[in-house]
Amino acid sequence: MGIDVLWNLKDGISIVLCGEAGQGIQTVEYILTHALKLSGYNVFSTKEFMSRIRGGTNSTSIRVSSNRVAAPVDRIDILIPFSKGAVDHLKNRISSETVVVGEEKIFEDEYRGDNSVNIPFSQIAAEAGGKIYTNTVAAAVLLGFFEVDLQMFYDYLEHQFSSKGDEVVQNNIEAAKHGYEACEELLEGKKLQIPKDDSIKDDLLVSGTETVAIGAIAGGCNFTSFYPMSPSTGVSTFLSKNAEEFGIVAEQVQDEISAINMAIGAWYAGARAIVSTSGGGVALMSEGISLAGILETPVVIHLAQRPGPATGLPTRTEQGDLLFALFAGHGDFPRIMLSPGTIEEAFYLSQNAFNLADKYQVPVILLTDQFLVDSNYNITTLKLDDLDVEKHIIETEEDYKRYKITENGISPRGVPGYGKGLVCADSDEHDEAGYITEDFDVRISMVQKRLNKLEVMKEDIIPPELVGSEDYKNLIIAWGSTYAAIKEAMENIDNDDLSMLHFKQVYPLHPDTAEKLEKAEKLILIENNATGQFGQLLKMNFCIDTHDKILKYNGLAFSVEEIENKLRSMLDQED
Amino acid sequence: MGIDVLWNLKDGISIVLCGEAGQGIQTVEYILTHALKLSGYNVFSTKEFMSRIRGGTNSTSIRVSSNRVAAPVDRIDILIPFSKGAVDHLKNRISSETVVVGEEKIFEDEYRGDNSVNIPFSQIAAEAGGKIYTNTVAAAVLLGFFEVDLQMFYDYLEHQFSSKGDEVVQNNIEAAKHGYEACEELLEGKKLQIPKDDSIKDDLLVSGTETVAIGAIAGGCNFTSFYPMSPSTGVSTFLSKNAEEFGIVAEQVQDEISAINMAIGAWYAGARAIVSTSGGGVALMSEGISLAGILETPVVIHLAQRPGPATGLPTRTEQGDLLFALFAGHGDFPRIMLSPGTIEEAFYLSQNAFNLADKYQVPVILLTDQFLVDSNYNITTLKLDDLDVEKHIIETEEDYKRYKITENGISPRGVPGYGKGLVCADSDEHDEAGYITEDFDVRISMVQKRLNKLEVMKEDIIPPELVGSEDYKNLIIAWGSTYAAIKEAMENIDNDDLSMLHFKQVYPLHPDTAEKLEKAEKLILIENNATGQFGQLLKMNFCIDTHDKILKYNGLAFSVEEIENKLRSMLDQED
Amino acid sequence: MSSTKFDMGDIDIAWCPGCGNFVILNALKQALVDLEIKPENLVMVSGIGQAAKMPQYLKTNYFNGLHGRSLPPATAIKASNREIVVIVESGDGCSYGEGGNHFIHAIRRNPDITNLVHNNMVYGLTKGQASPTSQKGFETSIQVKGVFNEPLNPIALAISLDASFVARAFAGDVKQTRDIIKKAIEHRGYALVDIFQPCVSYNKVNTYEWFKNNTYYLEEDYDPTNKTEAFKRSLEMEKLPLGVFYINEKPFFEESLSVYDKYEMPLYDRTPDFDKLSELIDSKRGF
Amino acid sequence: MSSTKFDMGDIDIAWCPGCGNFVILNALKQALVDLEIKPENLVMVSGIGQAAKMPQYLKTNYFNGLHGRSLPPATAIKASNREIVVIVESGDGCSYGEGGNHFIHAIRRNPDITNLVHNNMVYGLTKGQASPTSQKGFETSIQVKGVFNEPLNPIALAISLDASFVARAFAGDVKQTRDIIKKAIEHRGYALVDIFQPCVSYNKVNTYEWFKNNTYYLEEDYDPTNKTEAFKRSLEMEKLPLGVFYINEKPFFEESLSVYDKYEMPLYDRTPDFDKLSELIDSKRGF
Ligand SMILES: Cc1ncc(C[n+]2csc(CCOP(=O)(O)OP(=O)(O)O)c2C)c(N)n1
Ligand SMILES: Cc1ncc(C[n+]2csc(CCOP(=O)(O)OP(=O)(O)O)c2C)c(N)n1
Ligand code: SF4
Ligand code: SF4
Ligand SMILES: [Mg+2]
Ligand SMILES: [Mg+2]
Repeated sequence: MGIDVLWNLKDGISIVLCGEAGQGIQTVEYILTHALKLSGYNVFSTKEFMSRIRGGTNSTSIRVSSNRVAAPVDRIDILIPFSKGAVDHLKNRISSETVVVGEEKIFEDEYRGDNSVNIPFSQIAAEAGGKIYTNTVAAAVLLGFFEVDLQMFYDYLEHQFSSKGDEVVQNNIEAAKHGYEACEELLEGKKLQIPKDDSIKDDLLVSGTETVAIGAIAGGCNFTSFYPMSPSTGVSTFLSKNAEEFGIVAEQVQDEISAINMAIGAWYAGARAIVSTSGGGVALMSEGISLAGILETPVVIHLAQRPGPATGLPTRTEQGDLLFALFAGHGDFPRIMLSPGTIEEAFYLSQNAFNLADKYQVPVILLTDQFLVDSNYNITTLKLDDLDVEKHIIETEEDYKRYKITENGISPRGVPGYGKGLVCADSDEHDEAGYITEDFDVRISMVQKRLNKLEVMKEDIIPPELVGSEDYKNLIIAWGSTYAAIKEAMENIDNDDLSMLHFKQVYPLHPDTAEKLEKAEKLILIENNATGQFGQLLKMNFCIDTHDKILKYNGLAFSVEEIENKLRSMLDQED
Repeated sequence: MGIDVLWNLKDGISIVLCGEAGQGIQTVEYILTHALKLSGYNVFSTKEFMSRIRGGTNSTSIRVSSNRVAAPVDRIDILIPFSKGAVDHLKNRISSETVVVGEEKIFEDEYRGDNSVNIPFSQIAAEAGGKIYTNTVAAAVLLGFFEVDLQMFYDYLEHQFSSKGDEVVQNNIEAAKHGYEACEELLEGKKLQIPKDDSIKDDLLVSGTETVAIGAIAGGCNFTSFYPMSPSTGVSTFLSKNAEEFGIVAEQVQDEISAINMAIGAWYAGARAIVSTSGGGVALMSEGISLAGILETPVVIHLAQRPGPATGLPTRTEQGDLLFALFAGHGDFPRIMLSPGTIEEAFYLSQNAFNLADKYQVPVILLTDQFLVDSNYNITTLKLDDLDVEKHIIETEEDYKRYKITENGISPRGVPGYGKGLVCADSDEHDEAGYITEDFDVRISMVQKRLNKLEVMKEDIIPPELVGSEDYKNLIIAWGSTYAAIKEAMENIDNDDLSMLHFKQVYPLHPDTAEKLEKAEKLILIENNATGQFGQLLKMNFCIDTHDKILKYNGLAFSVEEIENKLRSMLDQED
Repeated sequence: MSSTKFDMGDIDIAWCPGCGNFVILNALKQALVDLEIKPENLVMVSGIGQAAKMPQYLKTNYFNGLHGRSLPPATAIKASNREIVVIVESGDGCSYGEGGNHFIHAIRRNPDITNLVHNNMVYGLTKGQASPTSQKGFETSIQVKGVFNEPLNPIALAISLDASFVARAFAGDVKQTRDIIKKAIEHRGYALVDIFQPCVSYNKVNTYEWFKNNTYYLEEDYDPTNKTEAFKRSLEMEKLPLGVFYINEKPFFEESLSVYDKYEMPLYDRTPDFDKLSELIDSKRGF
Repeated sequence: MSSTKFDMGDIDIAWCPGCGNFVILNALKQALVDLEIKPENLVMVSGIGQAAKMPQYLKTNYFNGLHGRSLPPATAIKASNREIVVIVESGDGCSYGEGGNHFIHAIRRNPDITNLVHNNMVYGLTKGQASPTSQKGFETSIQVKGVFNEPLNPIALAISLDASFVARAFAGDVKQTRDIIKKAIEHRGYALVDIFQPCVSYNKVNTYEWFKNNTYYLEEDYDPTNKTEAFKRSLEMEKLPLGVFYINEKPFFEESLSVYDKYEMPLYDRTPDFDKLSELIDSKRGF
């Protein structure tokens, strides 16, 4: 069969690049996804990688599709191994339809399915000037499967390598040409018949990391203090890189405790600050979150989840920090938790997080995960038109009281130096003016004032999204990054009785939730964790239990097939 | 009326001492409670005090009773003001039956009810040698109300002050004599008719702090690392003082993060360690708790709760850290949470915490609060006979694997240096031998192995205690330190349909709980916090909601009357 | 002391009579008045402890945060609004114990703030445990056999990290303390003033008397720019020197922040440039 | 290098080819063999980072804890079992950044452990951000305009806190590194060895070459007991001295622990004295 199995593919193709850390797989991914997007193809890519800098075995899965896709599939159509062990690493995903393309000597000893073709990447590269051009060759070979404008690729190479001198540019272009030709030879002039759409060319190609960070800037973020921690570091890096351009104080600090306390200090002074971290970082920030709670100082926390406990699997994905984040920090105080289902949502929620924090003077936690932040795909745009940086700061009068008891519990927030008043913020229980008090009645009124916000903030709760028909019998319950995989699985199953209720705001929950849950005959909980944490949260809020659970906790995101199969067998059992 | 109102008291009396920090109220409390106990009276004392060293207004409430009592009452029979503002501080608790006894000049400008008598403490003291003997006078005056063996008191004074020289001893005894005589004069030879019981003389008079600490020693505790924090410091102090005697490494460290990480290191090496802290400390320890979770290293955490968020009310009481403690630390892993209802239970649970931690290799959190640790009363004994220090350490073989997959999920625990094997503990996900792994299947088996303990540990779950009849209609749900106040209120109400289900183990919950809850027509939740956290936990576990709630969160513990009144009006409404 | 615009009027101060904190409060108020700092233009930042109650007793803005965590918010407040004078005030336990990591890294970062540490060599608020600066052998309810650990020498430590301004004062001397505080506030960059503060309730060893007998002021002609010399003097133990040990003028943190390159106004006064952001977003359409 | 009883056999080591960590691993193994330490009798304690993976590559007991938190468990392990040799090994970020507070207080507490810090002046595992020891101007994906903060000088800092043993080594020199490590292990009390370790992936400035050109060994006759002198040498920047800067023999932590006054055996081997405890309980029956 060989390459011929590919000609059946009409809707899309799944390409996996696999090799060692440090081999430059990400460069190939970058070239491929960008060149294809710019040629009018929908693209999606996601990574799974080890916690090391060189060696090991990592893979990037890329989908090129006629439809917009945003979820991983298990299926591999083309597998490009860059190192020994790569094919073996993916053996569970190799089927009789998988074509392994690459240097035979790399995978000759491993199980590689029925179809493999030898293209000597490094030899081609060597001929073009050296082995360092191997990635360029590989990218070019892959582009050879598609209808692409090669000139664009050459321009990219020129731009990318111009600083390294003409020779490097020329060699790269040479390598690209030869790679492309090698593929054309292999395919005998044929191309994959995946529909293109010119309008896609203008799409954005972005990652979750980027949309969170861009959202933050759009939310008026002008301060970030952080300590690096996978998978959250990208957001801090993005903000740091753009600090000068957008007027952001971006400071890497000594530890996460500093990060949160700085961010709270910055908000106190009127800045809009974010901290980006992972579960371990939030653990260290717990006391600071409690501080924000009593100070009624806004703060935005980006929690990019990875599998715990403790160091766990540092570069992998999980939705295992929901309940932890919900209760992080001692004492009772309100907070808001948002969790985007897609990278577009990551943008809007990240932006909104700043307004919500400012409006309600509470910590807002944005829950993403490694899968979401490390995934890329094309989206039409990120619209700024309707967005506002809603500032809720007032100019203070002389008799200003930071914790004035008001009807709805929200005390107008002043900042030091703006107005004639004094802004006194205290982590002890305090009176309206902010001074320490141990008065029992004042204590009660301050507790109630803080908790009352849970009532007031109802008006802004983002309702869960119903995917599928209103007339469902079986209702999938999901939150955060599992959105796209579930949605695609549902489309594949195409069952009218099956809908999904997807939560983007995971706390406080929308008051209509109970009603929606009660309408279902069967609730199917899908979560990327071991204990069904969101299910527990639903029970706690509405005394409603889910009937079935699909849980995954090996460190990887759900694939479409996985969910599809599990759902099918659940639905079958019913009949 | 004056003093005469006291002669109605047959069952017990409530005495309140109130004055500034630093005035030595605690000395008076100590003398009074000990002398009375040693004379055959049941005694109970509890404190409420400000977060300062001198000044302010603090009070200690003492009950002397024919029955054993362990809960505060609002009623004040005798109030001794030691400073201006003291009587005012307690004005809500002063009734027409309250007798204010003391120096008139201190309280003459304040509302003091209908009955007050002037006994010039400081003048009597001055006559005996100086104002510094005022506390001795006050204690003696109070003892004058009871039938006590004065010699015992003199012996105490002699013992206490012998190091300060004969004159001081003599002056103290003189002061005591005069104080006692002043009281006899006032009472015209009468005494309070509260029944005594000789067997009480042999009772222990202890505080919650002491029973937690003694329990720890009985549990084999030989290591404690801590950072001072009210109201938990007493336990660390007790262990430090007894470190030499009982072979305990007791080290005050630089912060709570060090405390927990040291404790975990100590357990790893085979010691039995406790950390004692409050909510803010546990917040800082959250990452460490997660570490214990993945290392499967036992650790015991004493969380003495105080009102939050953040610094909150540092010296006051609350049950506000339940859900926070339950989810503290990122990722999914099991833990055990115990919460004593009485100071006896504090002893047994503290002891047991070490065995449970060792057996299941999980963090065990002992939840107390300021009320419990700072309360004292007489109990018959703390029995060591049936207690065992159950060590679950094995001598390792050469091929020892720290995380061996076993049937019940518990891997025999070796310690370094004991046996031929190597003990490798890792905060990353690891294989059976402890080495870092990113194998997806191993990850799954390790998660399951850890979570499986929740199943295995069922056999040791302490069942909730049913107080009252099995045939209840109305069931009070409570946990931790509210036990005695509720029990006494129930006794006062004496309603056959009303029982209490009191939880000493708050996580995991006993499997029979649901059944017991379902039997009730009405569930009444009583918690010393603002949001009914245990009620939320019940919902989360059993999808059972409580119908009524009695919540208190002003920083004080429930009084018997408060609960009694609320319960009565709830039960009345029913009819 | 004469009344100042920072006075709170007739308030209940939670310190013990005779506590060294009262003197520091006075010295600080005098310094602020002398420097003509406006209450609205000052933010006091503190942790938790007896010393950390200080901001409650001055009429000004304050941020009373967590135990040990005063320096991070202080750094951020200054970075968010350079027009504000930021003074951090806390105890020795708060600053050198729980807050030790912030201390060493604040020195490295060098924000333009003043850090007053009330060093009473004991934990006051939690009732008398040893602090990181407690001297060897100091006995407490916990350190029943006396302190074993080496006391932390904040002056030597700060100098070793090349801190920008390092001084020591003694609360027994309001005038010199005021003057040292003034110098610290005027200094641009991180300025540490470790202030010996007698705790009359829990430290019966290091009393007013003890400090008086065991300290002296650095000579008039002492040169605070010589690091090795400053270090040497910081090690003197027989009698502990007071005064400004070390001054090292260097760029401070806010000077490194590009936010103030083009605009002066504080961060609360800013909104993001949506045009530029659109451009950034659009750049994601290409390669 | 010849095989030792600490060898793990044919394992996959997660470090980059050419990384300085390999040399340190060899030096350590040699030191352990030379000192005749038994694998069962050694516990390696680490935080998280590239350096912190070290314990995985030696056949011995280990406790691989949290990022920044290696010193507290190490101190506790040694205190719980004095018979065990405890070596802490971690990176510069782990030890001086996240773990800064433990560092300064471990020095004060002076437990008898050895602390090897792989100082590559960068965060390796998280892909190249500045660390507390990164030099000024060092450019990274985050510090795009170069590092502004003063680099932390761990040697000067440790000396300022009167650490018991302070040394610096360079991973380019396996023999001397081995010897310095040996001295550190043999020293009774807290021993710091800051080891310059080239990171070939993320630090293109402080390379093998750079370290070679910018370091030299302290003279044979250098006297490591003079604190001020040691401090002075620790400040040398033109060429960075290597070797043992400072030795200050003093009582170590475990000597202060009364648990070992009467009994030798480790804590795991002990049970509480219930008779004494009964007495203690009974004492609560009286005044
Ligand atoms: C996280 C945390 N740990 C512990 C405490 C308890 N605590 C409050 S103040 C204090 C120590 C005070 O000592 P110091 O900083 O020297 O100030 P002082 O009272 O002596 O002025 C401690 C341990 C706390 N509030 N928060
Ligand atoms: C609490 C926490 N914060 C952040 C991280 C992420 N993290 C892992 S290693 C590391 C830095 C490593 O640098 P270094 O300690 O210098 O070691 P190296 O990798 O350079 O050897 C960081 C920030 C973490 N694991 N835990
Ligand atoms: S306890 Fe000490 S530091 Fe605190 S106020 Fe009293 S004297 Fe001052
Ligand atoms: S990233 Fe640097 S420190 Fe880490 S293994 Fe590679 S070369 Fe070594
Ligand atoms: Mg102090
Ligand atoms: Mg490093």
